[in-house]
Amino acid sequence: MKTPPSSGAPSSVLDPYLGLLNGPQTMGRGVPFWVGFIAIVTVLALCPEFLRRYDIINFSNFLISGFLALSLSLIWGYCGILSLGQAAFFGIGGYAYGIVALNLLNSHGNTDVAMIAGIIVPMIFAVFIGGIMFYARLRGVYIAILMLVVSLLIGLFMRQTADPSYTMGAAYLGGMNGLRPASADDPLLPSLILGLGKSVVELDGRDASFYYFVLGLLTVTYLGLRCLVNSSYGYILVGCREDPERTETFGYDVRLIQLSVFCLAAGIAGLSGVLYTAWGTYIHPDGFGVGPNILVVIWVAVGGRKDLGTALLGALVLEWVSLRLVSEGEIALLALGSILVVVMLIAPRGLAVTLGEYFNTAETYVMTRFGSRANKVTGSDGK
Amino acid sequence: METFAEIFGIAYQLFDNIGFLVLSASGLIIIFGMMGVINMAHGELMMIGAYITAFSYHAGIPAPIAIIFAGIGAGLVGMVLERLVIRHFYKQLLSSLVVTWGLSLMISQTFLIVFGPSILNVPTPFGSFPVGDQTFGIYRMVLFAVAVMMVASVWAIFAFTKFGTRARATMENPDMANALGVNTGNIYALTFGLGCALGGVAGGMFALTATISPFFGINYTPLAFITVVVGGGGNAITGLISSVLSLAGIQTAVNNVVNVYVGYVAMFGAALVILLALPRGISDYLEQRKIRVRKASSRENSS
Amino acid sequence: MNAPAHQNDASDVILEARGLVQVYGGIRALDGLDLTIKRDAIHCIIGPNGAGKSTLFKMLMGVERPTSGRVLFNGQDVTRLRTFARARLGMAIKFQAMQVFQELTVYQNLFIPLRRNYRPRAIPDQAAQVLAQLHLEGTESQLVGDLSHGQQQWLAIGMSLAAEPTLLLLDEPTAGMSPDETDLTSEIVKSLQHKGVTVVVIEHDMAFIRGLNSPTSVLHYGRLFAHGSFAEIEQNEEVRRIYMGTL
Amino acid sequence: MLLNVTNLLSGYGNVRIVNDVSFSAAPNEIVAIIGRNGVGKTTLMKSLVGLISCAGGKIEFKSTDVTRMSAAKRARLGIGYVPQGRGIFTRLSVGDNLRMGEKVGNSSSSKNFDRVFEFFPILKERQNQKAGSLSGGEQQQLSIGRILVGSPELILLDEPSEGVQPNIVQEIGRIIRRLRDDEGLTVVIVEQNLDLIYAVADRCIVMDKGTIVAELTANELREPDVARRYLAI
Repeated sequence: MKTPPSSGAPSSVLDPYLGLLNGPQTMGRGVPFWVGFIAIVTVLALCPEFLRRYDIINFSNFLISGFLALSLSLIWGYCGILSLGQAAFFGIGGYAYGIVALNLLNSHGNTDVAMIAGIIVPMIFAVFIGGIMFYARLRGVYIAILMLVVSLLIGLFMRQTADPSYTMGAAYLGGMNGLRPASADDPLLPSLILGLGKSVVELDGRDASFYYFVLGLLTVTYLGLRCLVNSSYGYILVGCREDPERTETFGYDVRLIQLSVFCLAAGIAGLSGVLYTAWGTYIHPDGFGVGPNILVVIWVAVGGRKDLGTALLGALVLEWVSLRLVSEGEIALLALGSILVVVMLIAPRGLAVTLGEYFNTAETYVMTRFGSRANKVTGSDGK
Repeated sequence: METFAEIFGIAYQLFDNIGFLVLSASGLIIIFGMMGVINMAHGELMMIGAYITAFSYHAGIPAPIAIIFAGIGAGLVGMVLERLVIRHFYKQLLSSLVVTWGLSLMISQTFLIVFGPSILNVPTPFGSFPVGDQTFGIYRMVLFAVAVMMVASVWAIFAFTKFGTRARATMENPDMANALGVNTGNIYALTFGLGCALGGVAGGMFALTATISPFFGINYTPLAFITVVVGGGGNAITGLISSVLSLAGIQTAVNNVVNVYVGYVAMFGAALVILLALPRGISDYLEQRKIRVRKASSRENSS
Repeated sequence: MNAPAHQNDASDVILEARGLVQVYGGIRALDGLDLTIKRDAIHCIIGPNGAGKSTLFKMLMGVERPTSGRVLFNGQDVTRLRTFARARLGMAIKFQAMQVFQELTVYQNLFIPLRRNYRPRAIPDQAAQVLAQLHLEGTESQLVGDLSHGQQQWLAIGMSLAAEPTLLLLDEPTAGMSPDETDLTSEIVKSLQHKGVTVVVIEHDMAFIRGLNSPTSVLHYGRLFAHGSFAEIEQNEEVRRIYMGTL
Repeated sequence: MLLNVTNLLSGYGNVRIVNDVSFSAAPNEIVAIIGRNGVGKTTLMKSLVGLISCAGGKIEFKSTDVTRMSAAKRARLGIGYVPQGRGIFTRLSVGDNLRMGEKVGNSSSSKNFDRVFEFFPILKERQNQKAGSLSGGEQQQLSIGRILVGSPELILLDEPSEGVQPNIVQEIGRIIRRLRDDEGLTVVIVEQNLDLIYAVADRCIVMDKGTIVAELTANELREPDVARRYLAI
């Protein structure tokens, strides 16, 4: 995080090509990082070749969690707004996708509009609830808890929609059992069916094609957000996080900025919900509960909230760990809770961030210790 | 007679709701309202209280004593948590929020693993009485009475004891209290423990009415927070009373006019509206008003 | 109050406070303060600790709302405007507590205020210019936390300047600076005058104020106690008394 | 010597503010510390009280090394602290504020209330009022009265004249002298109000940039040029 792009000496030979991707608000800039990044994406892309179908289905789910982690990192890590109810937007996105898909699938033949609805509806909801909270000057903790309450309330509402009167066109909210078609016996919701003109592609959640789609989308979202946080907007977000009062004295409408990023994060969380609903072809009120909400916070806090990459990594690794642990009995959540508490005590900025820093200090130590040799190496590099 | 029964029913509900909110929030009013620590594990401490009560009761100990055990147990657990974890997070609201949420997950999962998804319930004592064609549980009124007693004793502790004075001073300005010879570390631990003990007693009281499970606490934490936040930090007791009266009042009213769910939503809606109008809570507003009124009157006197 | 007289030569006056009152608990930090700041000048505000100087700045910038009274900027009533709106009208402030973004680099710190007026492409050059003005050349890539105390103070001033205000409020710009650093600060402040920036300075360091040699207001108990050139203020027995005691 | 400070270093984080300060205060002596704003006087006071841990050097009080002792323990040994900005508990009543001073010097009873009320009659009238509603001068009296409820042997006063009406400053000056003369206390006072210093101080220590640059008697300080040089007024 130490070198701004303007400081004269480029921090990496890649800088001229990568522009915003390599800005100072994200960790990892040099050749090793991008080689590592491409390696990880390649390995993930090759997974369907090696893994069993069951694993691929799970891996798709991990990647879907990644979107949620990115959305929380964006508002919490970059703008300092913690939401304990980020899963609410996930759930709203999922329900919106399901309801629209059930109603439009027959007439349209694809779920394009449903997918867009699953992103837009959470954003509209975020503008509404965020507008109230930010313009009422609620302090950070109140926002965090109010979002949890909002999430729980929506969950509570969704639970009591078992009555057949809660039917929206072809969709029946279905109470505890989750959203389902109003008429068919089959309770499943539509998978993603992407259409362009007359041609359609169906991405079944159990297939590798869905996995590739999600992986591609996650990579694009990550890189896109990386550009965003390294742009002027990202700088101002960080200003709002570090000292909102001071940032306001430079003429920035801090509340508007907070609202905009809150809304953007809601859209990304909504996308996560869309993909989840299409993946499992179901969505139910548990998604609004304490469990999913706390999981997002754990991923992001343990990975490192102030960097998109570490938050994403936290989500993927911890999801994988908890899948391993689930086979050991009910210990998974206990382990995750303990990991969170321990990490907050020993590495409050996140495990990946702290490890990265250790790595950096070790590197500088080696560099200074064996300075002459290291200089020679960089010298020859420069030529 | 029927109208009397109806009115009685509504009043009973109101008292029930008030008692419920006060008991849920009574520990948190100390931990959040006074100490400024966000303890998302408060519900889990209530759950610990409920378990202690249930186990003691089934071991043959009378319920009132079992509930006292619950308070002591939860208080001790709270003090241990304070020393191990919480004290690293004073003045860091968001971090304390996250870490205590982690604690809440740990505690509830540990109980799930050790004791399973549910344990034997404790029967509700005292039976019930009829009014009109409805029957009303007596224990609910006992809950209300205990809630009132708890608030009164908390107030007395902080208003009249040396510990109370020192605790209030420490919460306002720990450095100054320290420089006056007060061991502020102990005061923090004791105050936190007291808050947890109240949570434990509340959990024990609720254990006699509810299903006891490891996720018992989740029902209470958000409610308790809303109550405390709406009350504000100006004055813990007036805050709690004003907040509970307004929230329980609205809940009861809407509950009777529409239904239980809308009653809940209305309560949260009311909380939101109050916070929008008075972002620092009701009691802060009252304090400010008092100061303003006094200023105005003193100005009149002097002129 | 004394408003009508000022409205006639409004173009001459950039900032005006009328009857500002601010009450905290039992303490009246400001007690009906009237103050007029002339355009294109340096204006010093002095007064014993607790006279209400920093509170005054908060009112002027809109960080807090006064209990009563009004603030006029370029003749426009800004009392109800929020801080960012006042900033957009051309006001900037450096608070008493050092307000730099500790976790960011010097360049990033300057980027945030500069971005309001410049395209990202132009910012590196602008940042370099600001840094040159502050004698901080070449520090772009340093973390602000690694700068010395004096350098951080300059950067804080530089950030406020980078917003290109027409009115700059400086609360104790030389606090904690060595005499050499203080001299440089004095130079920076004086140079601003030629660039059309009106500067209001709160300061305790009388040598610094003397060096600026500009109109000076003395605050005492939240009111304007005296006003005049620094030489007049320095000779004013009353002012000496409130500063050094009245036994 | 009651208080002995040798080569004290302290500050916040990596920023060294007090640099190699040595001085002492004899029993029954009033020592004034003067200097411009921001030269480290308040940091020095906080280090003496124990609210900032020292990076080096030694503080001895009553021949006990208190350098590593917590602020609470130092208070119980008999160091009374009246901070800049008064540090009263605004939400507590005046009476409760006074009771908070009981532990200073480990006094066992609260019989000292009468003495405090004799010094500051206004506090008796206001006993049940919230301390936050007092005026600046009353708050200052409360802050001094509070440590007198205990039994301090050393009093550290940080700018008692700040934001206080002149007549109250005079009163505070008289009280400081009485504390020394009648009660045999030792006082270290940080002050900018020269008249108050002239009125009470036996000795003045001048600080600049975190170190002691001169030691003067109160009379030497009276020379107009001296004050001007050191305080830049």
